[in-house]
Amino acid sequence: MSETTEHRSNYFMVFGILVAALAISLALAAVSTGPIVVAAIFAIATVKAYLVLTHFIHLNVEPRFIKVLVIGLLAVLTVLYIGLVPDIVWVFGRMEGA
Amino acid sequence: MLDFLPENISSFGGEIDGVITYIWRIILAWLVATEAVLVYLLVRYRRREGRRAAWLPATTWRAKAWILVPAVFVTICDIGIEARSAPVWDEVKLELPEPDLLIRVTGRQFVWTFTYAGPDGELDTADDFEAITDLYVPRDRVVRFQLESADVLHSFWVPVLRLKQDAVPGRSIPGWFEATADGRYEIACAELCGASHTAMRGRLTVQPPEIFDAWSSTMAEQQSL
Amino acid sequence: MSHGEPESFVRKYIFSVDHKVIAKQYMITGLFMALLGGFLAYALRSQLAWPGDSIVGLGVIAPHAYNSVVTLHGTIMVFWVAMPILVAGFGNLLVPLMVGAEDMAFPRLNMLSYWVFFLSTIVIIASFFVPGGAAGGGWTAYPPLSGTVHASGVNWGMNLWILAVALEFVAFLIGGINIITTGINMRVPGMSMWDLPLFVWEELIASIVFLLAVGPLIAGAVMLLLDRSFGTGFYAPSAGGDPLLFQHLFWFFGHPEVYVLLLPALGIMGEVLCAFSRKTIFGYRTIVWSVISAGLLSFVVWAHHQFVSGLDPRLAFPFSVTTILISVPFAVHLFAFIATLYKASIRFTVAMAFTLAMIALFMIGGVTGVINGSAAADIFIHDTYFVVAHFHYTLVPIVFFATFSGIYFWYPKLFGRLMNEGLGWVHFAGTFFFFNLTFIPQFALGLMGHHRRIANPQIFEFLRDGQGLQVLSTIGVIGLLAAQVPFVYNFFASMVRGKPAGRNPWEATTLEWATASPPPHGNFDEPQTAYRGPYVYSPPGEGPDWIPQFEPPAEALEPDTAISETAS
Amino acid sequence: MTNSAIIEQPMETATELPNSRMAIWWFLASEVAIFGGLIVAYVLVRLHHPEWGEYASHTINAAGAINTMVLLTSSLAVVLAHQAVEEGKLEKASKLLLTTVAFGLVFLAIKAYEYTHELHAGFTPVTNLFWSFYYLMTGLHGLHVVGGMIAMIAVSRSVRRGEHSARVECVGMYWHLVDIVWIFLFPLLYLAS
Ligand code: HEA
Ligand code: HEA
Ligand code: CUA
Ligand SMILES: [Cu+2]
Repeated sequence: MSETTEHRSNYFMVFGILVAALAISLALAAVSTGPIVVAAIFAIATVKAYLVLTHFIHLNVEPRFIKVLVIGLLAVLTVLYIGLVPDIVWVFGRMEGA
Repeated sequence: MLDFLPENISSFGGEIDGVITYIWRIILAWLVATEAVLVYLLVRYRRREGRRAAWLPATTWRAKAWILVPAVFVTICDIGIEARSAPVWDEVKLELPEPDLLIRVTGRQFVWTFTYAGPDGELDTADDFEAITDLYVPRDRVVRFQLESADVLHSFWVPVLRLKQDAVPGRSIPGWFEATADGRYEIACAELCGASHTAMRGRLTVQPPEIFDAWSSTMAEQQSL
Repeated sequence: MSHGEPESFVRKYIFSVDHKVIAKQYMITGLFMALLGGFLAYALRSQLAWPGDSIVGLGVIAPHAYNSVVTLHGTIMVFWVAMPILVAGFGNLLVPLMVGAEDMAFPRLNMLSYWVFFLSTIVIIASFFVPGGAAGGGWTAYPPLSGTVHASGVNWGMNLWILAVALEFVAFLIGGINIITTGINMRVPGMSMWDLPLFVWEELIASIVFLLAVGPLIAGAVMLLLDRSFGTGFYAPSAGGDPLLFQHLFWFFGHPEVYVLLLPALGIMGEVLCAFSRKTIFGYRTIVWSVISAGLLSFVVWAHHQFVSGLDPRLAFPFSVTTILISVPFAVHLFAFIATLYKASIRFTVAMAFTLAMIALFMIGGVTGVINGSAAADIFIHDTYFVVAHFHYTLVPIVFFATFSGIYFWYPKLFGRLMNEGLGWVHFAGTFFFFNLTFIPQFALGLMGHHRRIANPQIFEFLRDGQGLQVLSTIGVIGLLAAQVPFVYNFFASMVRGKPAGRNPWEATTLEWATASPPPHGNFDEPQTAYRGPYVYSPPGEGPDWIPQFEPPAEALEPDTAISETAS
Repeated sequence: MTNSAIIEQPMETATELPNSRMAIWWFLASEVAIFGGLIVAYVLVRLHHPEWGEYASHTINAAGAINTMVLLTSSLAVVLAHQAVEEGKLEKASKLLLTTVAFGLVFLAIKAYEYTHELHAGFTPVTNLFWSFYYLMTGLHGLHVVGGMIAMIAVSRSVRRGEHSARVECVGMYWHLVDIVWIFLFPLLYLAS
């Protein structure tokens, strides 16, 4: 516990960044809906999630195996995604209208 | 054991049987060897008065080699198996040859319907004709099929052709075969599709091309009336 | 956590928070469901051998009823027998004892987990009796057949099936988190991760794999339920959905799931093997790493169940490669077990016999998996009885042989007594013989092209020659059921008549043998410490042929008995 | 540290982590697997249906944006509650938790407004697959919000009594995860149109 206290982040600063990031993505969305903007919006969302994860859920002070767990989990979901792209997005033998 | 395989009448069936035989031999060799070692150790090292077991925690690589070296051989066998089988998959499912005949195979609870492209060689035109349950094909000709389903999943299963492919609603899955022997054979549905899944049976009739052509023109005429 | 014995009957035996009581609850529920699953197996086998005849104990099975029988047989055996006995039952009994904890990390959550599971059991049994009959879409529940009422005619049976499976998942998620936390966090002083008994390792990895794999299927099952009940179209092509999506989500869970069952079984075998060969495990760290890599690999092989399902044919190659490569970690694992027997001093007990038979038989299941794993061969093999034989040669050794081994071995820790060895040998001989009689013929049937889930093979000409094999297989299952009679008797009778066991009847080394049989509430008389690795059998030099993990080092210099390298 | 007597000392464990935090991590992992599976499914099906951009333009961006803000702020409140516990200010922690619950209520109110609006406009869960996913994902997320609120009310009461103060961190971690899920749902369902 004491360790957590020592490593405590400046929550208000993190919060400020999060709000700023939200503002940026809203501004971007208002400007355009092109693929680059969408990609940027998701990049920002990822950064936000990362900030919440490290500073609010305190991943930054957890032992290594918790970090391994988080990375492993994301890897598993990525594998699921990649494995499904050919079948669900491209669809082999797709019929009209499906 | 492999004698149980049914007769093969397709051009690629021999390849598939070949893959099965090849893998079968490798795994049988490993199986027999491993089981033999197991049984030997059991008999050899059964409990005897005054004999103490050895201390072999295998903490060194030298000791671990006893299991890791065989594992390397397993890996080599694995690579061999995949190298033997991948090209066959490509031949059967990936590289479709130019067709002589085009058919749409439709599965629906609980019948197989076969739509022939007719003289113009194209589906969904006026000269298409249909056959229900009975599939007629010419011998030694490349038959291309488009596999579709009207309701749930089915699986087009022709043991003698070594052919199996699921029919998925919303998709039209291409495939092919070439039958090499005349005769009457069975078609089954290998994917659970409801109450009468068992009874979803079809027939495959392979004929000499001349007879097939005659049959096909009669059908085309009859159904276009 | 209170340390005193709970007083009332209800707190002690029904709503107990004691991990040992919960373990027994899981096991006995599981064994009861095994009787049900076994009865369904007998019913479907009788139908296959003598189609249309009235089946003793059930009557005539209509074709759609056959589908329900197969579906419920598979579902019950996997989710209500294998999971509760192997993962939850043995996990609950052994993980706290082996790490020297006084209970699970969260005893009340543990109780909750069992009761959620119990509820799911009631739901699945109830699903037999609703109008329209029980679910008949196979244990894989592929839509659209399972996604609409009109496709199968089954209405509430299928809804209850989904509900029951979902409840079951929740129960095992809670239980799994508990087991993981206990195994990692509650280790006694002196016990590093590399001093954990193999069973704890395998149980941990199994729980982690389950936890990571099941999420997408839970999402998928909710979507399936919505499709059924509200007419959404997640899996309906006409609405833009995709039936293959469910298959992927199912097998993304389904394949790791089979290893979730396998790993605890291998763990049980590891313990039994060392204790009765009086020899330390061969290559402890190598085994742990092989299990970890198998766990990782299990996430990238799932589509081998879908080679001919309409999968993009280009995907067959990568999935076929990973599938075949997964034979390597399991080869390492099994070879290490076999190497453990080298220069051993083997005591043949019933528990040991089941473990050895499990090694021998699982190998058959494993290598035939490699034939299925070749995409080209699978075009013919898929959905035939060859696959059925493959997975019964893996699952039955796991679910019955390893379980029996574990029950004969840890019976003292369950009930304080020993089971009768004579009856045990009868049980073993019968199970071994009739198991092979049941499933060897199915390999042959599969090669003939006999496809799965058909109620009457005789309507196919190409299967008529196989009728003799069908009958043989059915005689096998009748024998198999009969062979369980001595076990059931032995199991219950030994509770009162068995020889009192004492703390450590097998002269074994891990921490569960440090305490009384059965262990009291709170497990250990005094706090334990681990002084060495888990399998110090026959250490170099003279002296007794085992030094338990919990025994303080003697004055004299102890021989060097590290079983896992300190640096690796 | 001040008041450290009131702070619960977690049980000794073999790792640095107390049991509760360890278990919450694994619980969060299983939640991520469920939401992750759902999101993966949605993204794949959506990529297959480019026309869904049009449907997504009917979701109310402003409401989604405000709700993002609401959840972010509530996350701050929880993390401050945890900080207050560490400093021994239990009363403050309890109040901050209730503040979070209030934010949760605001979130649900806005969500309810959105739902009614959309249902009136004729977008029901069975209108098309986009809306099925929309209602499923936001609905599941909403249930998590409700669950978190109930847990937080319970914890805020026990903290005030000086019991189970370690649980503040646990509900906090859970609440942040609910926040993270929303951080992704917002662009997925609202912005990317
Ligand atoms: C616990 C159960 C369990 C286990 C452990 C396994 C293990 C394996 N399984 Fe099996 N499997 C199932 C349960 C299991 N399976 C079930 C239930 C189904 C059917 C589901 C359904 O459709 O209803 C199924 C179906 C199934 C299929 C799909 C078949 C089809 O439907 O067409 C495939 C295909 O690849 C497969 C492969 C494998 C492989 C490669 C392994 C490997 O892990 C095996 C590894 C082990 C060894 C290989 C043995 C040890 C090694 C040696 C002795 C060395 C020598 C070996 C070589 C040189 C190769 N399994
Ligand atoms: C753990 C999994 C498991 C187990 C153990 C079994 C065990 C058996 N199974 Fe099954 N089976 C499946 C999982 C399992 N099965 C699955 C997943 C399917 C696919 C379903 C589908 O297609 O959807 C399947 C399908 C399946 C089929 C294919 C049906 C078809 O496709 O048409 C057949 C056919 O022969 C079969 C037979 C048997 C037999 C004879 C046994 C025998 O081994 C059974 C023996 C059982 C006993 C002998 C009971 C023992 C009882 C006790 C030990 C209790 C003791 C009690 C107390 C002490 C209180 N099974
Ligand atoms: Cu169609 Cu089975
Ligand atoms: Cu598999």
